[in-house]
Amino acid sequence: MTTPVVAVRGASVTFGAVRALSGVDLEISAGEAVGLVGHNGAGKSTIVNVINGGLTPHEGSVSYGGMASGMTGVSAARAGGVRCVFQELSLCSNLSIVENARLMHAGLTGFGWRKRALALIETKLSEVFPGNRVDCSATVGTLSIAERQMVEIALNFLDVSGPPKLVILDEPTSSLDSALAEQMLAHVRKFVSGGGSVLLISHILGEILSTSTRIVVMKDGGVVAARPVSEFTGKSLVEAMGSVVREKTRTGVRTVLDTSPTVIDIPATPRTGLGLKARKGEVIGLAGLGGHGQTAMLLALFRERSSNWLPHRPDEIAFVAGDRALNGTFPLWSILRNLSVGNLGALSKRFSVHAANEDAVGAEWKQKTAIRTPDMHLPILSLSGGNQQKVLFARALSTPARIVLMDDPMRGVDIGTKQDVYSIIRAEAEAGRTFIWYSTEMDEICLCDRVYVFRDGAIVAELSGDEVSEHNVLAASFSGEAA
Amino acid sequence: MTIFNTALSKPWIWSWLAALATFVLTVLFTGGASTFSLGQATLTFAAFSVIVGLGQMLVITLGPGNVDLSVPATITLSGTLALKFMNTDASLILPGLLVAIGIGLGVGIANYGLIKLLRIPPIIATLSMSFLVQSLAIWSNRGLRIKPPDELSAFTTGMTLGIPNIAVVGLTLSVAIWWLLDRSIYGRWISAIGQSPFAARMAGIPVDGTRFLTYVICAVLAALCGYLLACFSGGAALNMGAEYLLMSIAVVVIGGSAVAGGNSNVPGIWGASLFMFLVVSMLNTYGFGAGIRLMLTGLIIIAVIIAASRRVSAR
Amino acid sequence: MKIKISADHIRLLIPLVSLAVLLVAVFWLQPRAMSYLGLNLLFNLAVPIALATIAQMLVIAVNDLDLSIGTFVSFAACVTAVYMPSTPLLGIFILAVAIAAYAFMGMIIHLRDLPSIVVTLGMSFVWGGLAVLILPSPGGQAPVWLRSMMTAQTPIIPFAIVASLVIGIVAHLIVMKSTLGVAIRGVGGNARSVSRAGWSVLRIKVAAYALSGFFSVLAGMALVGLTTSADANIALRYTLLSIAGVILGGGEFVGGRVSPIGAVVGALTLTLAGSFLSFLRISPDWQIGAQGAVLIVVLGLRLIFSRREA
Amino acid sequence: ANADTSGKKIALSNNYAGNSWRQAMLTSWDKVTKPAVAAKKVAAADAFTTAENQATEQAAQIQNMILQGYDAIVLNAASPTALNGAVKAACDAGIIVVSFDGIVNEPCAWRIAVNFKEMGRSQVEYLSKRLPQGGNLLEIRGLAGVFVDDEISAGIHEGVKQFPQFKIVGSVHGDWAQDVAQRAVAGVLPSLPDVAAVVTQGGDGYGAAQAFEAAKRKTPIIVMGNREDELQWWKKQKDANAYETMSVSIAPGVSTLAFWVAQQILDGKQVKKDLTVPFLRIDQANLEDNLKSTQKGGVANVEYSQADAEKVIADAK
Ligand SMILES: Nc1ncnc2c1ncn2[C@@H]1O[C@H](COP(=O)(O)OP(=O)(O)OP(=O)(O)O)[C@@H](O)[C@H]1O
Ligand SMILES: Nc1ncnc2c1ncn2[C@@H]1O[C@H](COP(=O)(O)OP(=O)(O)OP(=O)(O)O)[C@@H](O)[C@H]1O
Ligand SMILES: [Mg+2]
Ligand SMILES: [Mg+2]
Repeated sequence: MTTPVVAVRGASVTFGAVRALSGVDLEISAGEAVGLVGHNGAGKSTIVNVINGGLTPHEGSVSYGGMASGMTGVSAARAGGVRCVFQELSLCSNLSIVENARLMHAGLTGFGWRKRALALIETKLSEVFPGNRVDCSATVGTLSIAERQMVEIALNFLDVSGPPKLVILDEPTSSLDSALAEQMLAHVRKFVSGGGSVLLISHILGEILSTSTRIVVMKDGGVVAARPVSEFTGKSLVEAMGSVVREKTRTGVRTVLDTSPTVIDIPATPRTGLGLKARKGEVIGLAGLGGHGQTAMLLALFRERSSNWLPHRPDEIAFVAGDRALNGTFPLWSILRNLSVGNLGALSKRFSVHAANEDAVGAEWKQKTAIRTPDMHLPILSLSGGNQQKVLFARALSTPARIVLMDDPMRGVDIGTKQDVYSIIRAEAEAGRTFIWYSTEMDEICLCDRVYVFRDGAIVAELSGDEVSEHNVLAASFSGEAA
Repeated sequence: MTIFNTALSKPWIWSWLAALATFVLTVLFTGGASTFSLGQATLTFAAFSVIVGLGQMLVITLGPGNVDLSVPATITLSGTLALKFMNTDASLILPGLLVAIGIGLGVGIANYGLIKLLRIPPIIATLSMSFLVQSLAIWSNRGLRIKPPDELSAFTTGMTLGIPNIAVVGLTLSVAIWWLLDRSIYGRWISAIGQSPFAARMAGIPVDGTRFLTYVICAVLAALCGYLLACFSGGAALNMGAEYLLMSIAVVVIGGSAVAGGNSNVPGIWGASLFMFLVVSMLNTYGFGAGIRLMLTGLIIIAVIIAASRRVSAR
Repeated sequence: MKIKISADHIRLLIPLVSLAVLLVAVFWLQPRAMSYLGLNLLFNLAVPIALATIAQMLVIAVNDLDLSIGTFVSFAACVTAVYMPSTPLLGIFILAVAIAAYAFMGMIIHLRDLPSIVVTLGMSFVWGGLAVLILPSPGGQAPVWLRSMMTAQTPIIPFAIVASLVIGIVAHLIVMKSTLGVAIRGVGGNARSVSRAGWSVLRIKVAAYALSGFFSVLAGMALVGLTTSADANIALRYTLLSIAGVILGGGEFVGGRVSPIGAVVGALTLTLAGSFLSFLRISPDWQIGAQGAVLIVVLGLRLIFSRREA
Repeated sequence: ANADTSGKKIALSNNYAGNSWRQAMLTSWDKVTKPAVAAKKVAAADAFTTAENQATEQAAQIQNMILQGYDAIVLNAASPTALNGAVKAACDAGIIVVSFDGIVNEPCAWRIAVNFKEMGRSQVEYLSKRLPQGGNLLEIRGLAGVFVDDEISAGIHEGVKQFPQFKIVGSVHGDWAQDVAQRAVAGVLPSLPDVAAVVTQGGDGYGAAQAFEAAKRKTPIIVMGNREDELQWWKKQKDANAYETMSVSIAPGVSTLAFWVAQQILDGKQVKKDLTVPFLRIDQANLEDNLKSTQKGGVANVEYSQADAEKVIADAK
């Protein structure tokens, strides 16, 4: 057997009381696409950090192919040809794309590096995402979240002083719509067939099954299965992760809705396209390609219905953020405080927050959304990405809000929890709450009662009942282009 | 041992230890004879720093870039106008207090108006406002010193059970602010805004309302300090607030509040205020010249902050 | 190549327009200012402020804030005035040590994860104390070469303008064009990703602080060249002025968004705002307040543009 | 007069307006120059104050005055040296510069100086008469690094050398601000032995008295600084227990003397570059008179007329 590109042996990592990794072995050879799956908090991002050199395992070792085994740390990993697209976007938003490339690639030196970098990026970006419209001389901060993700992926595949040997992709498609995701996966396959290797992490099992050559399943900090892709089916993969597959629960058109009162009514205008209407108890989907105005619509709806000056009535509206770091979590706070902040009024007696009430609500939602933590008083940042997202979910659902806006809230949430949350949403809708749900995942869109498709900031189609299908949504999303 | 460790993990403990050490060093100079009187003087003068420091702390908690530089001018204006209004008449003590509070309200509203309406960064907005307020103080009284009513003067310089009245006022206000920060919804709100205003907005927090209230509270506390200080020192002077610009910021940060916002604590303000008074007294007592004294003050501040930082990395 | 109007351009446009408006107002009030001598008198004291503003900008670029610039510039001025004329080598040595101290301060701030405001607040006392020790009462003397440099008669364009241009361009090359500049701004934007890319954030921060110290020293020397002597309190107001200059020039407190040219223009604008007031002849009672009002108006101008930007 | 000054413009460059002394100075300027302008003695007498007490800001102000075409600049300087560049530029532009109180040492400027050293020394001399056997002194200084502070303090130390029966047991900086002085004194007082007298730089006396009272210490002889509240306090003590002290400071109205001197120079008079004015001293005997003529809450003051100025100029010859 050839020397592996990277070999992790017996790696263990603990964070305080949490054992994030316990004796994990993982080897990746050239020409291999390893799919890594597991529930939220299974330790996937932790092993990424170990391979990447950012985290030194407390036990065990990491070695990079062809390198002296003593070397560790970020620079050793980079010298070993390891590149990494992190779960949270990690470009400097104040710098231009070219400058970010300079920071990422030490080889980009000398006179005229800006020009060279620009040419390299433009080529690579159109290689990975053919037909993209990203302006490569722009500042990262002006890009949409999907564009940033695309740029970060392209930057890591860049060949400056030697091609990358191993590219780690930690949930790279979470902010990409399905078309872009497919482009990226195609590039991964091409890269792997050309002798490169990839470690792909995703909660969308279809991606893993279609792209990997080998799948590694993690559970609670350990590897529970590692076999070639041919030995897995979707069902067996889910079972290996420790969840049960449930049948899709689309219950057909709920006729009762036509009589219930309207809670949101946005009239049609030339700029925003068709109008948007939502009734009590409805689950409304906002679909379309990423970054075509769905988030802006949700933000506008929220701002319209909550005051920036006076205390907010929590029974009116709540918001579940998708971009955790930007508009979701409060990094200095505990999990509990992050959860309870949405509805402090209800937890208070005589204007002061009642600790016992707060703890009770925390315990309830920890159980309901299966937040994986030993103690709700730990800092929010000790949670894995997906678990943080669950806290944001619980924050909104624990309020009595009549309308819940969701900005792609399932980003990075594992299958098991997703299914739990879907059923909570269903039940809450039945009880009379209205959900406005922007999602980049077709499965989720198909769970909605009614779907509005966005294109270029405007609503171009309304689909309801049996019209809601992947085919119709895609057709509407691309309607402009076809014409 | 555990108690010891928990104590050491509190961000405010270091300012208290520093205050204690300087106190002991100062008292040792006289062989312990000055303990009581130094204690009283320290409590009195620290209380003024505490009162302005509390307001500044709330503002600083609002996040990076938030600070109120109009504190000194507000102190001056409220002292000047309140004393001018009372004109040594004891029956006007309460209305005079209302005048001071009204000035605080006005300055706070104007500060936030500039920040919000003209989107001027708070540092610059409050600095500009302080020039305007200072001008107003000059124009209104041209620096003439009017005495406070005797009763008020007696109260501010007096003691209750051996504790200076000013310290009692400072303590009462501290408890109120502590409650606001630690227990009330408002405290959660400012902490959330300090960490991420955008996330706070999306969590349903009335960001502008909260920030507005915070700037107003800060200005009102400064005005209150001006009122008390002018009565305590027997009349308002145009430069009476100058001291409190750096002081109000210093006591907040030395007290262990996170300067990046989102985290704050009241006991630290007291520790730092006592310390800031004592360190000058100590260096004066030992007879250092101005140059050495300034240098040592700076080095001691840095030493305290480095000692406090060990806690973070050890955790 | 097509020219795109980006947010960065608009950022720079705001201070430039403020400066132009003020300049027109000053010329209108005082036509005499529209001359070689007049421009020099209007702007020569802006040169040290511009240098101090660049120093502050370098610190702000890594998401820190320096409250000690005023006292540090005073200290540098005292060293220059006391040692440079008679024992230049000693003077240069002390200033070099001071720059090293600045770099060390950056190191401590990073290693211990300290709030820069507190450390620099503490250091401001230290520099102030050292300045008083070196120069207990005002005095000292500018070295001849420095004096003649700062009062040089450049052809056609007054020295003050030439110097500001040079400062702006040099700072632009360092901060916006060089790799170190990219790294410094990168640390301000996202320190974690910079370190993940294999950089030492510590070294970058130390470099930023050292550069900042260097520009502050230049500010102190330029100041002495203009005033001919120093005192321990000579530049205290530079702390707030430099922060205002950076902000006015389109910089932001967090996120590594800074503009060196904007900072220099900001410094010029603030200086000019003071002159504008002198020429207005306001009643002494309100002269201080008017300074506040001018600051408000100049910064309020940004609003018009940021609305357009949005 | 050799020349006509009715077309000449004079500017006052002031660096600080934040205390009652400076306010009295500005008021005196106003009171004297307004009639002078009305009587066409000069064309203009404008006062300018900087926002922050900073030499660099004042230097810019002076440079602006050059551009504004003033014929003379009357200057109370933030620093005796740091304005030299700007003052030199003004002189080069043919402008008369007259500095007072805070004087500048650029040779081309005129100086109306108070002998600050003597002001400090005379305090100790006075005390030597009151306390022949000497005693402990507490010194309250002004702002570190400022010329006036250094001078007065040097004078006091000279006085102690001359009268070695006195010993300075404590020295604090009160920054010429009453509350800072009070704070600083209260901080050292507990650790000081018996203090026989307090020597000051003006305006800190009342704060010191308060600090002694708060610490329940015997009130020493506190040298006052001509503020009305100090004089009031002194009067009250005098009436109650025959308390005796003296008060000394420079009169804010010296700005008007500088104004007239500038006018005389513009008029073509030969004036020596260095003039001195006496400081204003109040003693036990003339306390009541001075108190009567001092505005409530203000500073004891004298304003000068053109004739006074001519006399000062003639005396200096
Ligand atoms: N800095 C930290 N401090 C404390 N605990 C941590 C820290 N980082 C991770 N953990 C814990 O380690 C465990 C593994 O986290 P990790 O981020 O690797 O999960 P993951 O598999 O990537 O999950 P997800 O799919 O949600 O991204 C989690 O239980 C998490 O709470
Ligand atoms: N879609 C978005 N995603 C992330 N951040 C956003 C988005 N839209 C706006 N922001 C950020 O939110 C912040 C606040 O924006 P904005 O000025 O619209 O606030 P606002 O709360 O609406 O204020 P006001 O009520 O006064 O209009 C800005 O920093 C902006 O960049
Ligand atoms: Mg993860
Ligand atoms: Mg808005």
